[in-house]
Amino acid sequence: MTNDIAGIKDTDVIMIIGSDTSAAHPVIAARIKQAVREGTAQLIVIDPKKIVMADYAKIYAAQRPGSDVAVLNCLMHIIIKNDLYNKEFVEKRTEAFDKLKAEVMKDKYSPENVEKLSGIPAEKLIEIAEMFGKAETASIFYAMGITQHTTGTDNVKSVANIQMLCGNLGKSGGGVNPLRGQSNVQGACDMGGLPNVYPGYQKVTDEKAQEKFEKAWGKKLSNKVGLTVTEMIDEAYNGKVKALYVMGENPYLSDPDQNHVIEALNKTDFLIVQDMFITETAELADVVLPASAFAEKEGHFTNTERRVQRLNKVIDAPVGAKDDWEIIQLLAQEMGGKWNYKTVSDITAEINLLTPSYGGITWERVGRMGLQWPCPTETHPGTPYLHKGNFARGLGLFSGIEFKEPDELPDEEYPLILTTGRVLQHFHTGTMSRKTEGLNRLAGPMVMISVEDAEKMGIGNSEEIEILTRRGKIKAPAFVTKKISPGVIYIPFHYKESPANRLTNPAIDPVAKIPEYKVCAAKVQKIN
Amino acid sequence: MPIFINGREFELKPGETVLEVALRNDIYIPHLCFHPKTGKAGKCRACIVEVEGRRGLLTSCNLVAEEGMKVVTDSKQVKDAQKIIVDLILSSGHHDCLSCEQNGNCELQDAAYYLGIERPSFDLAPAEIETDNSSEFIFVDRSKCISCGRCVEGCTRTVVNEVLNFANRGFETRISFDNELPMGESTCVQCGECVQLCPVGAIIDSRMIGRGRTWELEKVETVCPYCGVGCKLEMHVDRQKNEIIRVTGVEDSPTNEGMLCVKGRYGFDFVSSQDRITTPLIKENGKFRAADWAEVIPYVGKKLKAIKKEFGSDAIAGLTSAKVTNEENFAFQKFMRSEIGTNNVDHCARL
Amino acid sequence: MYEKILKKYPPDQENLIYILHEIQDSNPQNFVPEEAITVVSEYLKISAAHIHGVLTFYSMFSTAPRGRNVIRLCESPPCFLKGSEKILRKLRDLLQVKIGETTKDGIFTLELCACLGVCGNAPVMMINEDIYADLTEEKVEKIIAEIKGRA
Amino acid sequence: MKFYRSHLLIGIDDSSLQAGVKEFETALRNELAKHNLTDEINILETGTLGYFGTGISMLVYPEQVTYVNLKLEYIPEIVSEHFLKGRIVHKYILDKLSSKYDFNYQGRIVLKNSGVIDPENIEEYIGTGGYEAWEKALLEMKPEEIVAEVKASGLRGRGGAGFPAGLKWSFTQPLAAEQKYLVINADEGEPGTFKDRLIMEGDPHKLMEGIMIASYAIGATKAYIYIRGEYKLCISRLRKAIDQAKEYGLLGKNIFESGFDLDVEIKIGAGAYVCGEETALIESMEGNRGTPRSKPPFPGVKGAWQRPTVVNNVETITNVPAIIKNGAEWFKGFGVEGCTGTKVYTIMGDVSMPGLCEVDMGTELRKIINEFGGGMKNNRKFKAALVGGAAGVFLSEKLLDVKMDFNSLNEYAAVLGSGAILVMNEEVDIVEMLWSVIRFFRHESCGKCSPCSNGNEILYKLINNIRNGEGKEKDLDLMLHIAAVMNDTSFCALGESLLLPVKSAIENFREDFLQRMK
Repeated sequence: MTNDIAGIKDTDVIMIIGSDTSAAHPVIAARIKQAVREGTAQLIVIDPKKIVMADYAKIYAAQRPGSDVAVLNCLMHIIIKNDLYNKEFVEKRTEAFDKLKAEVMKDKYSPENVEKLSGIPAEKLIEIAEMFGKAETASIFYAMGITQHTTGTDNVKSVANIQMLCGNLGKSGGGVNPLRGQSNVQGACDMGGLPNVYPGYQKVTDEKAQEKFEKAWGKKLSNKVGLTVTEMIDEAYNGKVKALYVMGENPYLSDPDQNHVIEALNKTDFLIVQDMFITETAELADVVLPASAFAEKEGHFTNTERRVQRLNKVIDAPVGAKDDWEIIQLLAQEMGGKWNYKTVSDITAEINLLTPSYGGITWERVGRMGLQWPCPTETHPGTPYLHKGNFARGLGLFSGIEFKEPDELPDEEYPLILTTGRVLQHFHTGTMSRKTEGLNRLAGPMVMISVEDAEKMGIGNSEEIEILTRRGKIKAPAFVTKKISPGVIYIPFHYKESPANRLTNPAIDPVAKIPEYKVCAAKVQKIN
Repeated sequence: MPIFINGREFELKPGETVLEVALRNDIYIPHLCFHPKTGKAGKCRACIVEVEGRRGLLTSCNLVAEEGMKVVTDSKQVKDAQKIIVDLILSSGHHDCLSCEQNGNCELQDAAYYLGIERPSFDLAPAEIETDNSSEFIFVDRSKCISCGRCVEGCTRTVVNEVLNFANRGFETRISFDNELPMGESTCVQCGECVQLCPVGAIIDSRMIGRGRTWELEKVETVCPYCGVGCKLEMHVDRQKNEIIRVTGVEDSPTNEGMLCVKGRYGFDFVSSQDRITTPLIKENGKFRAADWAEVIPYVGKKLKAIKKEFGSDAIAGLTSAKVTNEENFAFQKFMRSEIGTNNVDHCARL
Repeated sequence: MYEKILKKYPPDQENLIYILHEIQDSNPQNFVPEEAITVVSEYLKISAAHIHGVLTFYSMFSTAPRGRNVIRLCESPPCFLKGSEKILRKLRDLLQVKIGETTKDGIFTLELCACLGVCGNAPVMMINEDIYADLTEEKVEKIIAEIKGRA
Repeated sequence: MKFYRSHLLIGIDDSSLQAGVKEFETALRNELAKHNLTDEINILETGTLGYFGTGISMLVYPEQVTYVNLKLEYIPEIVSEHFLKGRIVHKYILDKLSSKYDFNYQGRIVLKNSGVIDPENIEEYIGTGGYEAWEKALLEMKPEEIVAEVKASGLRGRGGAGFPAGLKWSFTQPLAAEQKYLVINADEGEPGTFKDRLIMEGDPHKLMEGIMIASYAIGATKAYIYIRGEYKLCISRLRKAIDQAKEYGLLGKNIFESGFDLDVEIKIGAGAYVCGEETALIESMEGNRGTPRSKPPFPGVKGAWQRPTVVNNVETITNVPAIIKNGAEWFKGFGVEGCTGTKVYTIMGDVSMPGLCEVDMGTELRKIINEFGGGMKNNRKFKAALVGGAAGVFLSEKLLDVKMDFNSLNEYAAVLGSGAILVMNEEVDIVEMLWSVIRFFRHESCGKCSPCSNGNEILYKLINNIRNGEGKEKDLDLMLHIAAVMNDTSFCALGESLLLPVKSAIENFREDFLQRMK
């Protein structure tokens, strides 16, 4: 998030697009609902499902999955046409406005034409654009509904475009606000858990950065960008990745095209899984290393608003399990590394030293309420919202983004669009949440299908049906509802007994390498 | 100029109420409906005080503190009236401290103790005890409800789920879920905000029942391991048993302001699950066998070294985790980069 | 079936009480049924909990089916002074119901209410929209018989 | 215009409707037609004539005689004797206590037209000089001048608390707000009180005119009348009055081309006494449970939808047109110092002629009961009067000479309240009456604050015990103590209410209680 959670109080219009906020980020949803209820903000929700947040929205629109760029370009089309954009911001703080204009002002993005592309009525698009454009401060919240597309990068850039256009960056209550889906996904990225960057997003291809880390770690380092998770699976499948070390992840259920994943994992020579449980992935491992749980250790998580917060040891880990960092250190020492961390805080100190944005977030300073990065020095108070005064690169760069269709569209054989996501009661692949029986009783596998489609096929509520795509087939009970548009079905991906990712399309975004979980062609059939 | 409470001087912050000034300075005034989050309600009327120059008794929870104000919280008149008020509340339900989970953490108990009320004097308690155990994680005992309204306020204005409200009126007033449905059948999402706000034992975590007195549990703050919001939570721990008994949200956290979701509050069985792995495992002939650390580390090291030697560093890849700490992520990528010698490190940020 | 009523009012919370009155008045059993709460909740964008809270607060509303004729006998001091207890006993005898109950034939529900503002002619009762004043036991008998006859 | 020899005013109100007045009217018209009197005798429907226990009644002008307890079978006799032959049929008229019905004897301001004009016809109201005050206010006076005039008149709120109306307006008048509201409290729920109903049934346009003037004075462009759901006839008459006023350009946009807009809307309640409390009333208007809000902020600053809102009682506002028309000095000619104007009292219980009267503030209670209530029914001995509604005081005979105004009653720890006077004779047991009063408050407590809901419940249990012969003398002290704590600590006036009746009943009629303990 460019902005902080508390800033929700300062916004006038909130747009949620591609986020089932009350299911996946309930507490942020509560903050947004508070703002709506107190009358400080008006809410726009754009989502193929009529999610709970739609009940609080002034305007709700259901777009056809995969049409986000068209929708966002159309909104900008109307905002520019009706002269509602922030000219001062555009002039002083951005560049390449011409490029944006050249794209979005195409007739293709007129409300009438985008109505055809997205299914959102032209009047509604105009209404949304007017409300958004006229707001003093507007913020956009999104999640995987924006990113998990072959056009995910385009989608994100379009969100940035509209926020620059309306001058909604660099101030409290505005912002481009991706809601991060896991407790420390922000921290994992910040810490260089990515194939192209060292901690603090210092590029592995940058000689200076390479030099800095080589010096710090006393080792020669590679300047070749590594493989992303989807590429690792592909390369394992192709026999190029021989060993895979998986710590606290479950690609068996979380990665697209499950059958392909299983084959790939089986093809590795050596699979190490480090986890609390024998996950579906661990079943396939050669070695399993028992790790302690979050409540059994110290350290920090960085949340979606870049706030670094302390984990304290609550209870003792089971005898035999070790903290992940201890295991890693043992392996490093075994590999010949001269590692000598005595406590977690020794690592924190190294992070402070090597990660500029974390420079001032020392063990001692974090305190009960944490600190928001960037926080470069020990006297810096932290940064609630980014881009105040100027962008990291100086001027904000507009880009003209052309609308592209998803990789796989419905056809005669697979007439429905399948989209996947989460439910409130469960988390990711269920490794943690499904161990609580009560949560299982509250929410089990299901496929959400519109009343219209269900009636057409004679499917009753709770009836178990088959869902098929070109990649595979699963069974799940039907949840027949008015809350989803005809032609679209939705399946949560938490359940190993009805694994949605057996069905999903592994086609990825060319830049971010994110698979297109939110759109693929599917069909459903009754079980006889 | 300061404010005077019981003759002592206190500084006041703009907008503060008399009750807030008093509580901030450890002067106890009985109060049952006020909560910093849900604010003044003026419902219980137990927080009455006297103010020099003002007529009658005033509720301190909605009395804005003014400079020079002279407040008395413990005069005979105040305490006599408080005694009747609290005694009536205590008499109006089945408040049985011996068996109550909130014993030791009950604001009604605190008020009664302060006023020297040993047992209820009035015959007001309902004939029957009315409980609702239809909800997976939350237990409701309406005969302990004092209609303070915090849960209603919290459900309506804080988490804005709008499931809880008052039904009926007068002495018959009671809390209701939707249109008087059993809690488990209502639209309640079991975020537990009502549990956290309840001053008595009327709405409690069903799973803490019988698992420890409040004073036996140690509280430790940490961060929720589920989604990326990073809610601060407080775990109530039985040290002897090494078990998490219950979880509450940290009220002064700027991230979640005390709120949690059903996973964050109730989804912790995995920590003490029987399925936890407690020893390293090595697969032999398609089956896992237990190993110890002294064996497994060299075993893994040997394998990795061999692959690195034969196929090069880039034949090894690692997935770090969005569910472990910054320090562990740092260590993992450092391991892959400096010890294995590859940038093949990623995690499921995108999935 | 509620569309017609809802359409008369803009979807603002302030119209809730009006809408509930109309729904109850149009219901042959003189109450606001559960499904109406859902419909109104969607229309006004307010929670079922809120509507239920309002419904159970005001004494004119009922969430349970009632007779076609709701008798509301005033129990306030002026009517009490003029013998409303006697009238109540008479009504209970005639209808064979307790307070709050509906006769088996579904014609009457007997309720007590607070002052109806016709105290000059106490004791008073209201049957649906009509006021019956200066009640005597004989008069009550006649009134009940007449309504029964009509039904 | 047609000239009639006689005008017959037939009172249409809830009780006459119940007695079959419509049927009577039709029969009367037929009978007059039969005698070819239709062009000579004019029948007018009017609001209540102000008599109770008198069934169908009819006032005949110019003779100014009133027929009461009329029955269908009397029609031929009255028509042939009186309207044909000009001989009053004395056996059917109300001739005793004639002073009560001499409206000149009563100092009528708010009820001046009640029972005289057709309340459903705006022209009749205009014919009495109606809406002249509105024209004067809007075209000749500045809002602050109106506020000053009302302030100078000494008009005090007639809802019970007696807060000076002009002063209340003066808090809201100067506030610069996008929207202000005037709200008329017509949620008349105090047991024994029905004055507002009679005003609204009998002269709705006078209330409308008062609303217009008050709205203009405080700068409200929207006024609401919050009326209890049970007052069906009032609601329909007010609706008609609003429609007619709109038709005549007295309401709406740019009234009299002054640039002032005003819209009046009716909001109905659904049965909750507590909604007579102004903040609870506002909550109810907004579509919520009618529980009171904490003050401050006062409604005058933050009321309905958080905007400045003046809430006034029906009777209060109905006084306003006359004040504007005739001036504050004229108004001060009625009543006593500190309590100017008239007051409408409702008299009921064990009196000969239950009904209402409008007399000067400061009139003695004894006089009201004897002259306007017709004295004790069947010449029974007076025992007590519950004055001021259920939240009032049980007065014993010793206090019968008290002057009925806010200040004088205060001296006796009593209240004027809503002006209800419930008279009890020697046979009445005060224990029973107090039981009934407590039962009422227990039923109407809103449940928001604990002293009121729990306090009422325990008082009800205690009085039940006494009633059942299980009470002890110390219970009386406990009741007094609880009622006092309720009075000191409750959220709103409802919880404070029981202290006066409990205290006065126990103190003035202790014997009745002790009797039950023997």
